Amino acid sequence: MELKKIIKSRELTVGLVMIGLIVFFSLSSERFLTTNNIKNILLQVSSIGVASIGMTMIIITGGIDVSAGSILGIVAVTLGKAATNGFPAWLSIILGILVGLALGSVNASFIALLGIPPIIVTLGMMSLLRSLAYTFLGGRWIASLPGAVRWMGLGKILNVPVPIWLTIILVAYFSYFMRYRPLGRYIYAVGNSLEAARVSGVDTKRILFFVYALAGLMYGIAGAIVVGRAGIVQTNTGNNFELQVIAATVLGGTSILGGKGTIVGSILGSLLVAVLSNGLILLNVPALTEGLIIGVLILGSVAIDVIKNRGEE
Amino acid sequence: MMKKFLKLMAVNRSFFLFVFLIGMFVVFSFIIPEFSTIYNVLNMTKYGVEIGLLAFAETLIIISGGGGIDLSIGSILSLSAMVIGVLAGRLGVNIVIASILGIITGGLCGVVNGFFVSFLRIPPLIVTLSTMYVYDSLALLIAVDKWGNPMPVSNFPYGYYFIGQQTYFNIPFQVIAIFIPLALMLHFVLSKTTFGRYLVATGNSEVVARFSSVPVRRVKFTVYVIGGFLAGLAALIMTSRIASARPDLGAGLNLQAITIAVLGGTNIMGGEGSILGTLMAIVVITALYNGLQLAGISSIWQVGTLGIILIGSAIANIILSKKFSSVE
Amino acid sequence: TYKIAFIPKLVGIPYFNAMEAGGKRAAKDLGVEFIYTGPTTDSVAKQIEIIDNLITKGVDAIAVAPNDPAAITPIMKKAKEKGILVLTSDTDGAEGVRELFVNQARAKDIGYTVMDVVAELMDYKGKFAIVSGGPTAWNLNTWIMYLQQRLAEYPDIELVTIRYAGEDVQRAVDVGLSVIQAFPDIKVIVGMNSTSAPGVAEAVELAGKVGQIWATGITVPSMMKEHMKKGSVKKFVLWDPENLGYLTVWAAKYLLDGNEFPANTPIDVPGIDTKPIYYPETKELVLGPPLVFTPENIDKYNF
Amino acid sequence: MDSVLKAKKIVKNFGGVKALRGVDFELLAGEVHALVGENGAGKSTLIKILTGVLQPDSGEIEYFGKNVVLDSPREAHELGIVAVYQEPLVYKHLSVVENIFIGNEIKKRNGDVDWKKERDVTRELLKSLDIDPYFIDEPMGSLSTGLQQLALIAKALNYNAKVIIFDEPTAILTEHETQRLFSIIKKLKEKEVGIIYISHRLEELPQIADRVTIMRDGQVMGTFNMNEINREKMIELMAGRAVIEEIDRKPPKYEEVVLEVENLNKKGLYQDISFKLYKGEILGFSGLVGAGRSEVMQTIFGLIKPDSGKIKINSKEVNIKDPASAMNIGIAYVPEDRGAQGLFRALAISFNITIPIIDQLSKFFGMVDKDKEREISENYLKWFQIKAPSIYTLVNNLSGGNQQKVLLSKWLATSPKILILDEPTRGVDVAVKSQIHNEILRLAESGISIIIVSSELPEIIKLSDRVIVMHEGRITGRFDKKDSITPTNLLNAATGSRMVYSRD
Ligand SMILES: Nc1ncnc2c1ncn2[C@@H]1O[C@H](COP(=O)(O)OP(=O)(O)OP(=O)(O)O)[C@@H](O)[C@H]1O
Ligand SMILES: Nc1ncnc2c1ncn2[C@@H]1O[C@H](COP(=O)(O)OP(=O)(O)OP(=O)(O)O)[C@@H](O)[C@H]1O
Ligand SMILES: [Mg+2]
Ligand SMILES: [Mg+2]
Repeated sequence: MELKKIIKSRELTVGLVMIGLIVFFSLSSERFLTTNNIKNILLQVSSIGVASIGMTMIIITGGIDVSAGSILGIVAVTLGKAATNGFPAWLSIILGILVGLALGSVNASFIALLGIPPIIVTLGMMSLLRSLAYTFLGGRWIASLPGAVRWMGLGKILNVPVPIWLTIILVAYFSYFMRYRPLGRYIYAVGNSLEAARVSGVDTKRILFFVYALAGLMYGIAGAIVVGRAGIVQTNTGNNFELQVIAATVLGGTSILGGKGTIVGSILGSLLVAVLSNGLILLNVPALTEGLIIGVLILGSVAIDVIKNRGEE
Repeated sequence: MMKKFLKLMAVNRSFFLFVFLIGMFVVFSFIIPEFSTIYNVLNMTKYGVEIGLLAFAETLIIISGGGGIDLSIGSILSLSAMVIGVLAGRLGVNIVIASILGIITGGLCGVVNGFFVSFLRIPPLIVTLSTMYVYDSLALLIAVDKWGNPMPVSNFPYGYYFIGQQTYFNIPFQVIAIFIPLALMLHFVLSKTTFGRYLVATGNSEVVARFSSVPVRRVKFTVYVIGGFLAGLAALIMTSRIASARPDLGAGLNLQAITIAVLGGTNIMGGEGSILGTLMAIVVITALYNGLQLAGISSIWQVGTLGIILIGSAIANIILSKKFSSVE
Repeated sequence: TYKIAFIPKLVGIPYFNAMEAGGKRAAKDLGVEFIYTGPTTDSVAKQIEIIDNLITKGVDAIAVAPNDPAAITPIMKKAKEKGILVLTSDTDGAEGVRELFVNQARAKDIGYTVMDVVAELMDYKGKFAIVSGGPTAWNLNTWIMYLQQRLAEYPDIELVTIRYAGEDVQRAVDVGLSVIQAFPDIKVIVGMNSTSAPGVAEAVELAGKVGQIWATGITVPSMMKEHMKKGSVKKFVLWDPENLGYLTVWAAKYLLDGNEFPANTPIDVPGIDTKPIYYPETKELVLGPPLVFTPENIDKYNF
Repeated sequence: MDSVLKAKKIVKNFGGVKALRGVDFELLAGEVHALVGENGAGKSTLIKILTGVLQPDSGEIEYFGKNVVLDSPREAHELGIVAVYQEPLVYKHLSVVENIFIGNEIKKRNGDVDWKKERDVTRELLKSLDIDPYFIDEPMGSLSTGLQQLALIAKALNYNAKVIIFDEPTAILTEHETQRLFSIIKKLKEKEVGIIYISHRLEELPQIADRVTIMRDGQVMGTFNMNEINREKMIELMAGRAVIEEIDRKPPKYEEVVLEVENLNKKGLYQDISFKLYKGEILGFSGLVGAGRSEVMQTIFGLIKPDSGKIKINSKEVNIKDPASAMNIGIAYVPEDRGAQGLFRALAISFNITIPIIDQLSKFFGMVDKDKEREISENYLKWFQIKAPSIYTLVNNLSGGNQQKVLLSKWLATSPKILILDEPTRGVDVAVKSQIHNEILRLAESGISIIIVSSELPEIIKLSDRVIVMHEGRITGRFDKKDSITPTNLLNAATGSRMVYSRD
């Protein structure tokens, strides 16, 4: 039974396509499968991966969050401003992450408590927060961040970069959470049928609130990683970030209509894109054709998945 | 009377936006002397045209439901524009033929999207995200000049410019001759015809529609193709207006078009929405941007204001409908 | 007083912030009103819309850093017909319509200078790579074109790849890392715009290649100071955008007053420390040659 | 016996619709209390108020003698009140196990969900309903509505509830499952659980109910001991009017074969399906839930592509690739699941009725003829006595039975030659049911060929000229003679013990 499920899953398809790509890239370039390069790819995935934990839950509930990038932007601004205004590094980081949580909770209040559709709330927040980030920065970028503030991006534990640790730990915990904690299950329940969940005695407002607030927290962590890695806070940090996160999530098998999906799938989705864009540079494929190849491969791997499960419904 | 008015505002999105628009006009007219001049009002209309066409496309596509959305619509615009530009400007093809081929390119892009969405049944978000990459990449590739860099094309024959630059009594040609007739036509199709019924049915529930002998696949396919053509047409108008074809012409327009459709009352879950609502949203946003710019407010706060309006109008709507829609 | 507007390619990046600061300073010195407004992304269409609204409002002069040199022609023509003085600054455009192009340095000089810096950093032989911003940025592409032209004069130097990272430092870091991984034997990596240059410098440091690979490029000094300290950057190229902003407003006022520039001789502009030259055949006012920043001079600049 | 649950003077309005006008209702411990009334009488609304899904406009609820306020289903659960609702509420992407346990999980000591125990309990539950629990890990959405309904019943049983409410649980269950359910209800009674049982199958009430409350137009017409009241009296109180007399059926001529199905196969769904349908006949399809009847019908309607086999219309082989082509050759299919397959719930009645024929209602440029649309919709509204303010009322706001009438109208409007009805009287009240039956008979008389799939044996027996029985995807019985169509025969065939033929 379980085996049948795994074989049918999008996760497996995406995983297999990725393995295929990895084999192909390693055969074409001996520099691909090196510790260094694997680290590069994982680092590249980390911020998107952490954010996709929150996004996956949101999309499973049948919602969407296009304000992820803007929240990340405000997190970066807060962190940068705090650090350059004499706050200790650890406090700046925590402050940044808490701002993420707070903004997630604002989304959550509008959506869960007032019942405004998520697309409207998050589109609105996206626009509004962009303007705020710009205003807080006074249009000026923050460079030369003190080294300690960049710990979330540059730090290492046991010689493994902190962002990679964070990604692995968070993904592992929340995968467990989604399967074994009642709250995790309620998230699926809400996405399958809000009415059924309500009638089964699930406090649906609480679940929705939790999901959007938690996503904010994840964007906060992702923001601290991005600032740490880039070392610069731009007025438009996080631009287009939401699209990458949504893409990874949906590519990994989470249904945009809600009700199904896994966090592992989303990580695989973001890895697939990262492996591709890294591999194409290693093969020195002309830059302008990159989009063409990425687009065709994404479409192709999902088409395989759809055809594989033909005749199911 | 007042109650009836407020109730209409609660249930009818277009009316709500209309009232909002009037309010905005009054406020802007008071604080900005140039705003309510006939010249300005007519002049600003042209800035709603291209994004408006894209928003109409998104409206139809989102109504088709099942996560219907087109993230590639801006990229189709870029690619169509480049086709027109390269054919007419670099290869010397007759401008009329180049324009037609450009619009057809848009339609073909829509065919590709529609094929994957309706016949292979791949989620629209994934299809159009992928084709967004592909069309962008193609636009860049055909824009490459002899130095290997993608470069804009701008040597169009002079006659080409009437589409996007001509005005009659200050009314831009593209508004009166293309946009308004098209809006009327789409409104007619969506609200009065059998195709409109099929579209709404499909968007409400694909399964029920299938069981009701609605040609679900054909309907979905068709909206993506219409979307492609509209983007192609927008490309034509835009290249003519700015006298330049660029491979990044449509960048960032997807989300704007979706935002307008949503502001206009299109339900992102499908099955609900109107051309009239979207049209009102276009007018509101165009006037808003114009007013804010004339008021000298930094462009950064234009988007911010849009965000406030989006959430604010949703809250207003909830309050209004709580109060007024249930009482008979 | 004159109303002089400057429309940058986009607002909210350090480069144009510096131009804005220069423009403001000039406005104060010269007693004119300075309007600074632009799109939030490097969008051509939005820029045109903003110019149109400035025309509706009524200003005396409009200076634009166009995102597309041809696309602004119709709107600039309209402005001119309404009796507004139209100029371009930073990037040329609307040729035949605009009254003046305030040029920071000739594109050719910029491309050549960057190539010369690259060559010097690598001791005139070896490989290097370029990470640019958006693939459609007209001026970046023009500079790359001249860079390649100059490259032909260095037979022992090879350009291995050109990649694009948009306006995003984080993305530039990732692309930089991949490029270093792909071509470990490059000696220089060039970031062509404000975000790519610090991004590739960061990548060099992350890859542990400080001392083996030099990062350089075109960007504002504030983004590079830290990297110079860390040793991944020795030299990079720019001009003084604050001076450019100042010169733009100054020149607009000068023309509005009905003056004509003396041809082909260095002009004294009080308030900036270079002597611009006017070329009548192209109606171009050039600020001066591009600046090469080094650890010695970098602390003089605060933008 | 103690009073468990007591509703006092409950009033509930939906906009202008007065759904409940001061209802009093009392449930005692250990009794089965039937609730009957015609469609739209307010039964489901009352249930929803008793479970906290809806809040009353006024009135009080007493639980074990104490006043309670039920603000949400959650509070009702905590008190021990659960329900199986009329419109099945399922999580379609989640497994049966999850469907049963969400909101009521079995937890390990650390608070984790105990999957293993939940699976075990699910198996036990289903076995107690006499169902093979092979599907407990399948997504709920992949099960037939019958199985879904059974799973939801299992879910309700799993709560340690003091009050269990069944809103038409047997509407789509067959005799067999119904009997299982009854024996379980009897066990619950012994445990002093109070049970409210809503049904339109009045004949099953004496078997199971102790008392019955009859509702009409949002009011209670009276509560009786089951042995003090008979069917006729109930109907009289429910309807306030006599039930329509039923037409006599003359046997058809069996001359012209309209539809012929030969060796139809679809892996996993059905095998070797062959049968003929004559002009003007009514062919019944009987079987247990999950026998695959719906799938066969959906294949004929072009919704499922068969692996092999032929479909002939008037002896010519046809390729029915989608419902549109089925409709073109005159086939109409009324699906069993009106929520998921039959109706656009968020749209108007008129939209729903006219969508299959909208092409025929168009004037120039594909424009919909609104006048014709209104005329057709209003005709059906009147003819079926659909309880709705206007044809523009949303389907969502109708009671279950009235929704069913809209569904039938929708397909009758296509004026088909072959009409396939899948559970056509699901959830309609006695009066409407005989109205629908009469209509079916009348249509057959006029030369239309009808296939009727029904889980209700009496319905099949009453209407069918011939009956085909299916079991686990195969045809296990054919009854061509009216007198061979008996409950025993059909049940024997339906349990698949052996192939049963009754042809002479
Ligand atoms: N959400 C709603 N909005 C408006 N009217 C409603 C709504 N729900 C129910 N009604 C109306 O309330 C009345 C009672 O409906 P209810 O569902 O309780 O009937 P019922 O007795 O369960 O009928 P059935 O036997 O057909 O299921 C009906 O007239 C119905 O149209
Ligand atoms: N108890 C069972 N044993 C084996 N297979 C089953 C069982 N229950 C369901 N199935 C499978 O599911 C399919 C059920 O289809 P479906 O329930 O729609 O048939 P049906 O006769 O129309 O039933 P219903 O009365 O619920 O409409 C069968 O073809 C079979 O493959
Ligand atoms: Mg009911
Ligand atoms: Mg069935």
